[in-house]
Amino acid sequence: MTVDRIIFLVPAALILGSAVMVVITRKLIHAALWLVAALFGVAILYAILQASFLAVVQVVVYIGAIAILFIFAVMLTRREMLDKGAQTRSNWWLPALLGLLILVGLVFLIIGQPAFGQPAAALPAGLDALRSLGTALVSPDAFVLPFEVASVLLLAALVGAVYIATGNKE
Amino acid sequence: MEKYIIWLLPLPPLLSFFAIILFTNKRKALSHGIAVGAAGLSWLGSMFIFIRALGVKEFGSNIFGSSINWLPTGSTWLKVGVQVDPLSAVVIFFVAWTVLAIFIYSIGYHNFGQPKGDHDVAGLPPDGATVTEHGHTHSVPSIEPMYSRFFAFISLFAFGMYTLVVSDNLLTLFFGWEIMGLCSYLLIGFWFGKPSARNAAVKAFMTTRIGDVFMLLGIAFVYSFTGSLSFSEIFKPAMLTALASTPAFFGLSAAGIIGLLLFIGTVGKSAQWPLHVWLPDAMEGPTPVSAMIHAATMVSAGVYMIIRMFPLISAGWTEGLPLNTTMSVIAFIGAFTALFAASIALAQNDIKRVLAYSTISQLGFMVAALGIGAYVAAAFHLVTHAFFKALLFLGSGSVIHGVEHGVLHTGEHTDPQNMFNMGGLRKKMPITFWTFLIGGLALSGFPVLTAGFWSKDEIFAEAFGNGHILVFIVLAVAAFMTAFYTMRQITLTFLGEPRTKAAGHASETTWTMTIPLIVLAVFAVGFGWVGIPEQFPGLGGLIPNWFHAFVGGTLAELPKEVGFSWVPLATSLTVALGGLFCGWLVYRNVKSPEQDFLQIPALKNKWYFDEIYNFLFIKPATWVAEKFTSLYMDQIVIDGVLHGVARFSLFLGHAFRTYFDKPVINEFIGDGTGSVVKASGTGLRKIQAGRIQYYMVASITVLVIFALLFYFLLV
Amino acid sequence: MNVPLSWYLILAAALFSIGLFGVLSRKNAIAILLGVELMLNAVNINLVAFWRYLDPANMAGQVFAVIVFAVAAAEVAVGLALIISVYRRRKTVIADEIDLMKW
Amino acid sequence: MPFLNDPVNFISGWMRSLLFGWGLPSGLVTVIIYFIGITVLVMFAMVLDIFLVWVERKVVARFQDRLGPNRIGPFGLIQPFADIIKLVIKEDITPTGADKLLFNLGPVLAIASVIILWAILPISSKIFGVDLNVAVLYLVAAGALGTLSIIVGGWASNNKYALLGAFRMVANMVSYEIPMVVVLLIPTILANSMSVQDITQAQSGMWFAVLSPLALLIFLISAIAELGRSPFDLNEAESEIVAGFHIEYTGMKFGLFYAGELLHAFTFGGFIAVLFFGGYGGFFGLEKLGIFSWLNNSFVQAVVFLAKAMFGYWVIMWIKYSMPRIRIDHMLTFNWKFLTPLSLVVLVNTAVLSKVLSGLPGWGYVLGMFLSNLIIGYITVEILRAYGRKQRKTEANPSPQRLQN
Amino acid sequence: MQTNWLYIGIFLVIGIIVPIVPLLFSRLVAPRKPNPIKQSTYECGIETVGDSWVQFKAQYYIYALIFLVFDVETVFLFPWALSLKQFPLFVVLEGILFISILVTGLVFAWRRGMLEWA
Repeated sequence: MTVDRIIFLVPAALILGSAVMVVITRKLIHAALWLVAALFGVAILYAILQASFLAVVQVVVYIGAIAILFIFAVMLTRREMLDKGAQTRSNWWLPALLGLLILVGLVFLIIGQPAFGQPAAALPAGLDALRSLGTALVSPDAFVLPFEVASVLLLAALVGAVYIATGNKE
Repeated sequence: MEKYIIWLLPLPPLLSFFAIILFTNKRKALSHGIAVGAAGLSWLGSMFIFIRALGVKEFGSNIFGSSINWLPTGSTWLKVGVQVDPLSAVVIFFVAWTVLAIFIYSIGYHNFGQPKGDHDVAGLPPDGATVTEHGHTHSVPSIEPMYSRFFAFISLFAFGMYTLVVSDNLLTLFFGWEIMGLCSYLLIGFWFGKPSARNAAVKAFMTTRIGDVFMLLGIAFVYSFTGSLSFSEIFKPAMLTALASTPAFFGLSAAGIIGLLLFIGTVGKSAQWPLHVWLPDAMEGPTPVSAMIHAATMVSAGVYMIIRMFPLISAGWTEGLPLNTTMSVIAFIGAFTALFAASIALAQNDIKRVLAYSTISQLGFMVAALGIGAYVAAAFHLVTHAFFKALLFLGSGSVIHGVEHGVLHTGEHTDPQNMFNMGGLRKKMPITFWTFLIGGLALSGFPVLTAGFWSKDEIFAEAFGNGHILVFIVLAVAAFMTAFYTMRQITLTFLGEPRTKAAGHASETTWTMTIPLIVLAVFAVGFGWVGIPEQFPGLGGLIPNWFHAFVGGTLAELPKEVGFSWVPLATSLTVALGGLFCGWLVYRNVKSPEQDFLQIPALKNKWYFDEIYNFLFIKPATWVAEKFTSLYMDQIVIDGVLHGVARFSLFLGHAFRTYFDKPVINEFIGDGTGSVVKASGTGLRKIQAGRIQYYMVASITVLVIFALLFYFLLV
Repeated sequence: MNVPLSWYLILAAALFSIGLFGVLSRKNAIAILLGVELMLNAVNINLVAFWRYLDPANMAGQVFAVIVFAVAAAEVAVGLALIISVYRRRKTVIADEIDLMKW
Repeated sequence: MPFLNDPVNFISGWMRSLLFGWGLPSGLVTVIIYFIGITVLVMFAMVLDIFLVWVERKVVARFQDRLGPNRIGPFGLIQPFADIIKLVIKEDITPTGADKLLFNLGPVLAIASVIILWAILPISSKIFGVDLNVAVLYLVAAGALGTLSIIVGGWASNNKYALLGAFRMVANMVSYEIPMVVVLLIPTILANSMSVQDITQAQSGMWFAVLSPLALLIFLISAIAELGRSPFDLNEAESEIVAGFHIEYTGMKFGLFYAGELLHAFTFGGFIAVLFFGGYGGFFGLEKLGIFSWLNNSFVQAVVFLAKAMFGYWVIMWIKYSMPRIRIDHMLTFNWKFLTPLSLVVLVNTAVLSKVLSGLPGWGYVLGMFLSNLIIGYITVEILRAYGRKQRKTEANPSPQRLQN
Repeated sequence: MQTNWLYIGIFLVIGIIVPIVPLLFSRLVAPRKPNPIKQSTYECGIETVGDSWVQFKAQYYIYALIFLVFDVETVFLFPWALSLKQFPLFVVLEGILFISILVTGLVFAWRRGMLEWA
């Protein structure tokens, strides 16, 4: 049980605990905030994995934008947000069973792979993950097309969302 | 240079789509300006490409094309790219022309420049406006309410078509394919106010979807076998032989299976039997749509795809050998469709429906030609047919328009599409008449002059020369019927005397509609001459058989021209001329449907296919949906349980009230409990009305079960 | 870093299952979207962990994670917009009550 | 004299050797040293914060032609401590129906989101927390936490005004975050790095404020909006929603919000200094000269940095106390229809020019950048002028159909 | 690199602790005599009416929506900005294309009047 493992286990526990809270909490606003906690834990994991850009972006995008949007939505629909009464469907046991099955199956498969057993090698010397990420995103023989298409996707999302949220003004 | 232009070809229509949808939706003139401009740009590009292609020696072996990495799949890349080889060059040629013509035509067809309708609503065809000019009022056609939207949709459609034609791999081809499917849905249902249009749209979407699913399967099959989707990879001779030699299911080779699956896609898209039912109904859309999608381009796309995949289908087959299973299936379906659709077309009275069925039957010709290995003939007929069929449809639209004008003028209530309400239009609408006549002759293969003759003649020659006598005979009969109903149509529509006041007051349409007709007419005649067989008596050799040399170059080795023989020539002459003559003879003085001896129920009801399908598929499906899922599954099983719970708690509540609450507690607590339990009972009943997550749970369950099965079966 | 890769993968699997449970079992549509977010993050953890452990020189893992961010943003934007508009019309956000498409 | 030159590493090195002497494992040693260092840094920040209370009150007094605190201690320097004592011994009321946990979480997050900014603040070339290679984005991330704190506080108070204030504040913050992030790209491009140290080094020759004054302007405006200070202080518009999101907060919790705001303002002053005024450096190359070599000394740099930060803070105060409050619709319109497009234009301009002008000599590069900014600014002003004229015309003689509806 | 993040982590912890300390301290020394009037939520001095869940303008949500999309896209621009130096001009053009797509969204929202408060 080394320091590394402890450093891993703390955010892991944070993530899983908050995730469970997200799905079982009664008050929706709490669920949203627990989600924030879980996402923050994920950000910590990214930091541990030395993906610093993703770590920061996780906080900026998820906590700074997506969570805020969720909270706004919760507040806008607050009237019907029957925080009292069961928040889970009456046949919640079936999803639970499914989730458990999937989890068991995946764990089974993962443990089956010896390749997943060993620890990570140190990053190659002189690798600046940040810059090489930038390079990968923009250099034409890498991911420039997905990069641009992502922006198109977001454009479509914006148009669609704005249109839906405001109804047809024509 | 060329390859960049090829990349840019599909772009303008797409941009115009977005521009119109997002920004210029309210500005009608600007919208059609953008759309036509975009079409013009693509047209320019296509012409440039085409001409450059003509300049290249041995174009088939050194084609224009470039591709880029799209998705990293593990260590390799999924490439997407564009290419123009001889086949796509000719296809792009006619696509560019027809698209441009139809875009311009649509301006006039949707009454641009006319006043707003009195009570036009979006989703219904415009039904005229009353204007008052110096005193007396009269009614004129009114502009389409959703004018801009129409241009946006056809722009998107053009984008799909261009993408499909220039793509060098099955993936982007399928993208274009599906985009066109969507547009066809949108445009058939363009007047979604009409229930018939709605149903037609859904029908078209569903039917083609059947084909598309199989096609997707085929594509997946190809990928899993070859590890690539680009034609250049798949058509490598080594790859083809490998595919042809690997046995798959049902005693077919991998190539065979793939060919069949892809062909089912074509069957859906090109409305071959048994998936032909959607095309006639698709005539509910505006006429330019029928012309563009359901005659010139989209249905051609199906044939184009199957021609494109010909090397795969014919893998392991060379001319002279007996056809392999796939090819014979294709040949059979094609020939049967040709005959069968033509027979239906004999009895239709709606001017557009006749053309719809003739489209199906002509596509059947192409498919049959491909099935018997007549690659070039199929491509040739594809091109010529695109031209004259677009011409015919636009012509019919112009006719309808003219008659509608008459209807508005006289205010008489007649169906402006029924040919029995027409007649004598040749004087009223001369340009339409002459162009329509040219188109009709081309369709029926009027000898020597028209394009249809040459292409059909080549098919006959191939069928006969390679000894596929059965196909030959069937096609000959179909061709006779074609000539017959074409002449019937022309006679009923243009010749004789007007049979209604509306027809009497019909008037020639505007220049935006007639110019395209003329242009297309030129091609309907002229394009045949590029493919005159070398040994044709008299004419042969005057003009070199450019088409055969050019398009044939697409294939690995140039298919040899079939030797000349008098039998097919004589047949095509007889069927064409005989059919035309009989048609004129029979219908020259038929006044009403009663005198039409061909109005026999079997034909009028399209051999009852709609009814059969309705009985076979739709009824059971709806029954399952309504009775089984909704009633038994949802309402009885699940709701039953819940209502049981609810009732139980209600009963509990009552019990509490009567035996416990009232006597005992009322004095002390008041009768809260009962009502609380009651409320919870009703609450419980409310849960479980919708089924979203219910479905999700079901699907995930199935997923898990399958995963387990696979794991334990395979590992 | 002597944490084996499998730990990350198992963590991601657990997160995924929890999110799935949330998606399938919550009544409130917004809560369902919360579950979806958890699942997306599970995916991202996997991507980044694989990048770090298997092939740090190749940026594909991180790039995909970035793309997943975009997808998540789009999904949330549209999904919540849908919920809001449904709420405007039907005055409910209970997934089970949004059932007009049933017939 | 190593200590004066590099105090932090000097002390840390000494302690490290000491702890090793005690035989502690190296990892633990690192943690302990970090712990101590951070505690010192944070304490410094908090003391500074207390001092800022005094500064704020003095400055506002001068702006409003008053004396400000002058009773307790010289110039009333002890005043803030008195304030703190007062806040601490005040009764802390939690309104009924409030969400206890979140109610307490709000102020804590609020100040934490500010404090963590000090982890990357380069006080001098040697005195700084960490040199993060994503520092610029870290700044934005901390802002995200701040937003969260406000919405949590406002929601937990179970009060209409509080919720409304939180809504306004959040809408405001998130809106102005866009131009902020966009202009944060500009120092990144110019310095070709996101680390604040590199950005500071890159300005040793010329401040980015000169290379891109428009970016500076936009950043200043959006920073003020991010702070929620006047003229963007709708979150606590006394006249309408009494005190906004912290209406229900009393005693120390309110104090925390207040202190958080002040420290936040100062920290932003510091970041403005770092991103646009060369931080602790930026002496236009003077420090290379022999006689000015003392400029490289850590303490001198620290003093310079704090002076610049204080200047930025003063500018923010200046604006706060001389500007009226803006209506919320105007505020958001200003952001989305003016600031965001402008920032994008400036960004594109910078990106293109940094490529095009890269061949030129230093002065040409600077001149080109500067002039391009001037031109853009001029065009913008002209556009606004024309728009305003049109507006006035329509106001003056409205056309008939305007009258109808 | 990781030590940097360790530092940040510790900083975060301390950043959380520091404000908690005075809260606890004031909890020790401050008096606590709650009564309903004192604890009632403030509403211009009169009795509080209804719960605090008044209906809010959906416009807040719209802004948050637009912000979300823009935020994600602008964040994506940072790697691009970092790789400007080592690539020729076309990378700038890629970025400009990206930004122009962004702007299209803005223009759309603008034209649909999403940016109007009313």
